[in-house]
Amino acid sequence: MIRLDGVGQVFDGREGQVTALEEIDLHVQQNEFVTLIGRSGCGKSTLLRLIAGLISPTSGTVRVAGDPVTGPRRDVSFMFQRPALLPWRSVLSNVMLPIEIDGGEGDRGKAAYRDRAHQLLELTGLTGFERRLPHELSGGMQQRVSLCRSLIRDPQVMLMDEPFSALDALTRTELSEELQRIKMELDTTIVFVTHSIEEAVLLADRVVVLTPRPGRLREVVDIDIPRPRTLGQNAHLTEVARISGLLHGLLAEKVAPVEEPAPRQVDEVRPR
Amino acid sequence: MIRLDGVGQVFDGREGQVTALEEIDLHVQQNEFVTLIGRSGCGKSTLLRLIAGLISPTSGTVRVAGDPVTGPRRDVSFMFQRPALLPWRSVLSNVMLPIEIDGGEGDRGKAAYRDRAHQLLELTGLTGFERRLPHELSGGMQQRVSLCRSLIRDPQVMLMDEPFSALDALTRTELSEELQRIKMELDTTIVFVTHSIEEAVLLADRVVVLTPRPGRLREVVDIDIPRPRTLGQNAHLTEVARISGLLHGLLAEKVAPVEEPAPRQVDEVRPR
Amino acid sequence: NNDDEGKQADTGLTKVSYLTSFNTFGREAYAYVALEKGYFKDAGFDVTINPGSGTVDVMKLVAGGQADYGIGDFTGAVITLGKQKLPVTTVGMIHQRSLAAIVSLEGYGITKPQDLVGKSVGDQPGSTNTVMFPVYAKAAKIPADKTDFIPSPPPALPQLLASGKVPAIGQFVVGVPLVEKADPKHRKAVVLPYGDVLPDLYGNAIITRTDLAKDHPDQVKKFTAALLKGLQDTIDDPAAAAATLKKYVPQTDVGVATEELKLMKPYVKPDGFNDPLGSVDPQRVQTILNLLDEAGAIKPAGSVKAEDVVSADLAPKS
Amino acid sequence: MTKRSWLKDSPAAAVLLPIIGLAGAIALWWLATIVFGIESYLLPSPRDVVISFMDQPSYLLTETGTSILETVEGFLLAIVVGVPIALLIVRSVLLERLVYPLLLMVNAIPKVAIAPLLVVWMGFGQWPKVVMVLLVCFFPIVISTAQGMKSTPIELVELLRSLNASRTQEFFKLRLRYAMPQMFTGLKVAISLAVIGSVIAEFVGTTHGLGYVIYQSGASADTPLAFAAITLLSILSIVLFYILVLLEHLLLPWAQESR
Amino acid sequence: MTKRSWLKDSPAAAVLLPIIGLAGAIALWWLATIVFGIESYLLPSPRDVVISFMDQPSYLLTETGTSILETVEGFLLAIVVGVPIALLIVRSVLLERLVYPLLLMVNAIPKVAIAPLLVVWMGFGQWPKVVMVLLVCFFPIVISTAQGMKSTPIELVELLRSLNASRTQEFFKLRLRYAMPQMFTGLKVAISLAVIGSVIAEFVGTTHGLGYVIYQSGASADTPLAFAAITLLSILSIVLFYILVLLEHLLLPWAQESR
Ligand SMILES: Nc1ncnc2c1ncn2[C@@H]1O[C@H](COP(=O)(O)OP(=O)(O)OP(=O)(O)O)[C@@H](O)[C@H]1O
Ligand SMILES: Nc1ncnc2c1ncn2[C@@H]1O[C@H](COP(=O)(O)OP(=O)(O)OP(=O)(O)O)[C@@H](O)[C@H]1O
Ligand SMILES: [Mg+2]
Ligand SMILES: [Mg+2]
Repeated sequence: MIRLDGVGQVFDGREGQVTALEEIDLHVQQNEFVTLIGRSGCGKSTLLRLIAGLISPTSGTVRVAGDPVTGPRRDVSFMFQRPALLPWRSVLSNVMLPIEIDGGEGDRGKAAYRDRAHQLLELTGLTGFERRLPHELSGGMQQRVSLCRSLIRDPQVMLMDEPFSALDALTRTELSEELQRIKMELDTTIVFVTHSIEEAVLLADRVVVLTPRPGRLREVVDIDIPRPRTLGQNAHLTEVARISGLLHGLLAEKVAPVEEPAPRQVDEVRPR
Repeated sequence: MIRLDGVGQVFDGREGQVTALEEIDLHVQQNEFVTLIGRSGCGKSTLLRLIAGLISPTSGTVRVAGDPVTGPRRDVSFMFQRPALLPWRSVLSNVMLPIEIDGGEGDRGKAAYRDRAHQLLELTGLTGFERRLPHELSGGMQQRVSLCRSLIRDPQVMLMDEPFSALDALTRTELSEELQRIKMELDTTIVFVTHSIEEAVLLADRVVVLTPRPGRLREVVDIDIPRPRTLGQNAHLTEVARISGLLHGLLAEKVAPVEEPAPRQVDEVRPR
Repeated sequence: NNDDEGKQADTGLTKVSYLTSFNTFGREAYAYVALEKGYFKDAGFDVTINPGSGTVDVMKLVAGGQADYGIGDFTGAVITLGKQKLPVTTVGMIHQRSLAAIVSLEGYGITKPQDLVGKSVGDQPGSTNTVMFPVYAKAAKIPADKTDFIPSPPPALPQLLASGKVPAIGQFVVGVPLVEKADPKHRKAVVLPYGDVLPDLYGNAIITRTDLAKDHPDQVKKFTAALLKGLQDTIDDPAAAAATLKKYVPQTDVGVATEELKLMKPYVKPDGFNDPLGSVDPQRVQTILNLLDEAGAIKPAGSVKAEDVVSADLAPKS
Repeated sequence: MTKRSWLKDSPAAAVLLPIIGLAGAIALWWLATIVFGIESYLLPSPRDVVISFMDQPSYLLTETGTSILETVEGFLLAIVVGVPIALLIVRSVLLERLVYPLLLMVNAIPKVAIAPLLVVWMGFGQWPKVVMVLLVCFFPIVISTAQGMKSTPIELVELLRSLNASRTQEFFKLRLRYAMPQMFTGLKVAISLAVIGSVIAEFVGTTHGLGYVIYQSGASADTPLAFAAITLLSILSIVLFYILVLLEHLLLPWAQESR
Repeated sequence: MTKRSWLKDSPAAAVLLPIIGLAGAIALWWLATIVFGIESYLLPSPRDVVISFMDQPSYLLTETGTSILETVEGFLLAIVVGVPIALLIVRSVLLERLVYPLLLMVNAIPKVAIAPLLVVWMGFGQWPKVVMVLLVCFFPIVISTAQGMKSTPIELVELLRSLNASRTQEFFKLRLRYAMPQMFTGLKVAISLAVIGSVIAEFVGTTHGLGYVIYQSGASADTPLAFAAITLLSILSIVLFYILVLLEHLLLPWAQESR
């Protein structure tokens, strides 16, 4: 479904060039759930943005469903760390945003999507909140809205950049379970970036570990714990813990712990 | 060291009264490490603020070192979720802020504290960064500066409100280890709020579980895993996992998962 | 707030502040001449000259003690005093005839008072020309309410006239050179002086505070004399006076200023006027008051007496 | 605590306290005129001002109406002109670099100085007044709108891009909407300026509006009348300001909470 | 990409582009006067303006100096007066509620209308000019400083409180410092107003300063001279603006990154 061959990405930073990614070869199967972990600044977000077509690689090729990626695609959806809801839009109209952006569906099409939106809101337990504005919701509910939005176009591929990292432990687990259920129902391919090793293990079919400076594939770990997996009082706990320990070791390898990169200076945002 | 007897806290919210805490009895020993977990809005921060003397309880009494708490004390320090560094101050001068606020130490005293600051910065691996401004540091480094600042007055009690929750998994573990080391060295009493059950178990001598609406003590769990504890490939993993599972169950009890509280509206901040 | 009379500088000179009638045009040169030639100093004064901004403002500033002497239109002063009892009086005349006029340009179809009927005139609100228009209209036998006065700031008047936005403007006779200079087509100005039909009107007068006039008459007389000496020199040699002005006010156009001063001469010292410069004729003052009463410019009629507005005994006499 | 929160929260306090403040200021002013025996041509007492207003209330209100009309027209025009300029500025660094100093320069021109020129250029009608209002108040509108659009969070912009939205969609569905709270800040600054602009414009070439009343009464030593007009202007300005505040509350319910 | 980033990043572009913009505007203006054959008393061409300036450069520069002095004095005074007012506003809801409408009202008064009154009250010296500048520009300073202090993040305020800092420490060690970037926004708005304020003040009761030159030259139909003075004013205003920008960069290195 997703295929990266020799992908590299070099940025023109203010203090010279930064090699964010180097020689990445990765193949994600249809309906596979891949999680991506690595230290801050190792290029996880960059990798997702490449797949999403938000940037194009300086070397190598990115393919989705066989076609080289040239820009954002209708069947690929992106979900961010923060809910990124438009604060003046109701829950429903936030979920409908992608359809609105597409325009030309005709009225019948739109009505169909509206039904789909209601369905998704129900799936995520948001029925009754359709007319609320984002600031009237809790963080977890906002992130659910964002999830519905990224599902409204029935994407083939979902790219998720630390979607749950701003939530508390419990809400996080709940949404993780929901995501697994949705994935099974909808047959989507998911690439999921996270800071939490535990989460990576819990969700993934395969965990990809990136090392920083430049970002390279360090290891790809298959997780064969049976699904659905939870953190409740059940058997998966120790399994998850074991693999987590392993990954922890991988990540902590040869890392000078003192100096971490300063947060990337976000350029003034301007339209293309 | 810290003693709460029948402590309750009621807020005058815009839509009537909110009972944040009710009938809390808690006794924290000298040099004990207590972690506090609970759903969002169950009153964890309120509890810390009561101990810190930032607010006074509507019922019951709070004592630190035997004296009823009437306001912030020199020997109690508070550390927040976000580093809360003053952006125009260098690392060193941020660490020295509490001393500056105290004023009247005389010049000799100040010099001694400056030495102490350098010592703390070294302890946390920040030597060489003394003159940097906060925005030139990574999130983890900023949080370390904040840690140094909360240690500069040699506090008897440290209150920590989700101090590591904005950090990535690895940095988080590193700082947790550092915190344990410092605590053993300095003999401080620590009350630590966290969203992460794993972290709570890893750090604590005792874990306190709060239930929401109104906030009450649900359970106090003793953790007797030997120290120092880490998440690396070692034996504590499964122990931690087991207790985590248990706590997870406690937290998830009778929780209506759909509606969470909307984020508390932070009042316009005004001086007292 | 009037302790100025006691203010003795180190030099032994009395500090005095003086206000021109409006800005620092050529027509105001005489004060600078008196200053330049040391007439003020000889009379024992250290004078500071500030630009005024119209009769009413000058009266207010003098009344409020911000200035000791000022120049303002006599008729305007009388009308203002009719509305508001400011503690000021006049102690001499600069112009024996009124300079007020309606000015137009050739080709705008205005050559006589009757042509003003149905036209609009640009002028500063509250200016003498505007206020006196009903009196003028009555004397010129035209209906006063058939002419519109469009308020415009003084600086814009010449341009408004030149660009044809208005066919006529209120202007002092001495302003004519400026008006002609502002016209890029170099048309000649058409002037309808109020003095033609109202020969009794005075022009500018010297204004001072009532208490100063009452308590220090000698000082006032000395100041007036020095100022009028400058006025005499000015009309005797307009070009030199203009040059003096240029010294103090660099952006003066000497040509225009000289022209203004030449035009001003017959108003300061009309043909057949043989009294000393600056003198006041109580008879004429009463005539003016009557005119204003009749025109309804003073309400209620007769509420202003001659002694309220002039301190005739302080004015120069033959 | 209870007292504090009453002051802070009760709607009555929100209305009463400003009124008390104003009343106190007026009382002080009155006291000053009496204690120092200030002449009314220097500083009229509130009583003189009220008397002066009661003398000819309908005339003054009519003139206020004229000023309101010009102010509002010019203000709306400034929005119509300013927002597209802001769009251009945000759209391209090049344009911003080119245009910004020009805007600064136009803003720096003392408008009073060109009021007569406007009349010379445009005659005595409404136009020079409306244009003056426009000139005086478009700058803050442009700046705040541009600033607001630029401060659109990167995550929202990326969201739209990931949805393959067009530039136009990005501007109209996102940036302009996002800029609205900041735009309102600019509008609130601009409205006071707009009122002042209409006054300046009315000093020249008209016999209507409060500006004319002020100019005229200044010239005829009627200081109380001038103060009556100035008071009306201040009231007008405050009312327009609070209308904007109200509009903001109604139009942008989502913005109030995220302060 | 390379071109975009050149426009965005090179310091040369940051200086050159604005100059090109200005030059373009001047060229357009010139063209207009030629193409439409506009008379110089209506709109002088840039050439007329330059000639007019070259006629008496030292005189004009001296008058510019006078205006600069008044502007800067009044501006500094406005800071000295405005910041404590902002402090009071932030310190107490009560005071804010009482004082805010008053500030609005003072801001709403058309300053041109009271310029003559200031002279009547304060005489012909520098004072009425400085006070006028103060009146014209203190409002944005107060508002932006107050807004900045109010937007101090709750976590920083709590930090100081947990350290048992006094109120004074809270204000001077935290809020005031935190407000500085927003304060600079206010200062940048205020500086243009300050320049305009000095001009308005110089219209009345003085023979110095660019305002006087404008008034005087208007009265003597010397439009090119008026434009020369207006141009000098605009330049002055822009220069003062960029001085503030520079100061901001130097004084607040931490603020630039957290945009
Ligand atoms: N637009 C850009 N210009 C210059 N450098 C960039 C840009 N985007 C990313 N980088 C650099 O590329 C590297 C990888 O960044 P990326 O955001 O992909 O890391 P990440 O793994 O997502 O980090 P985090 O976990 O903190 O989100 C970093 O060193 C970053 O500074
Ligand atoms: N100043 C206040 N005024 C009114 N209500 C308050 C105030 N502070 C806290 N509350 C309420 O008290 C309850 C407990 O709040 P608290 O911040 O202590 O929760 P918490 O456990 O720290 O939550 P979180 O995990 O989200 O930080 C919440 O319902 C909150 O809305
Ligand atoms: Mg990332
Ligand atoms: Mg909390």
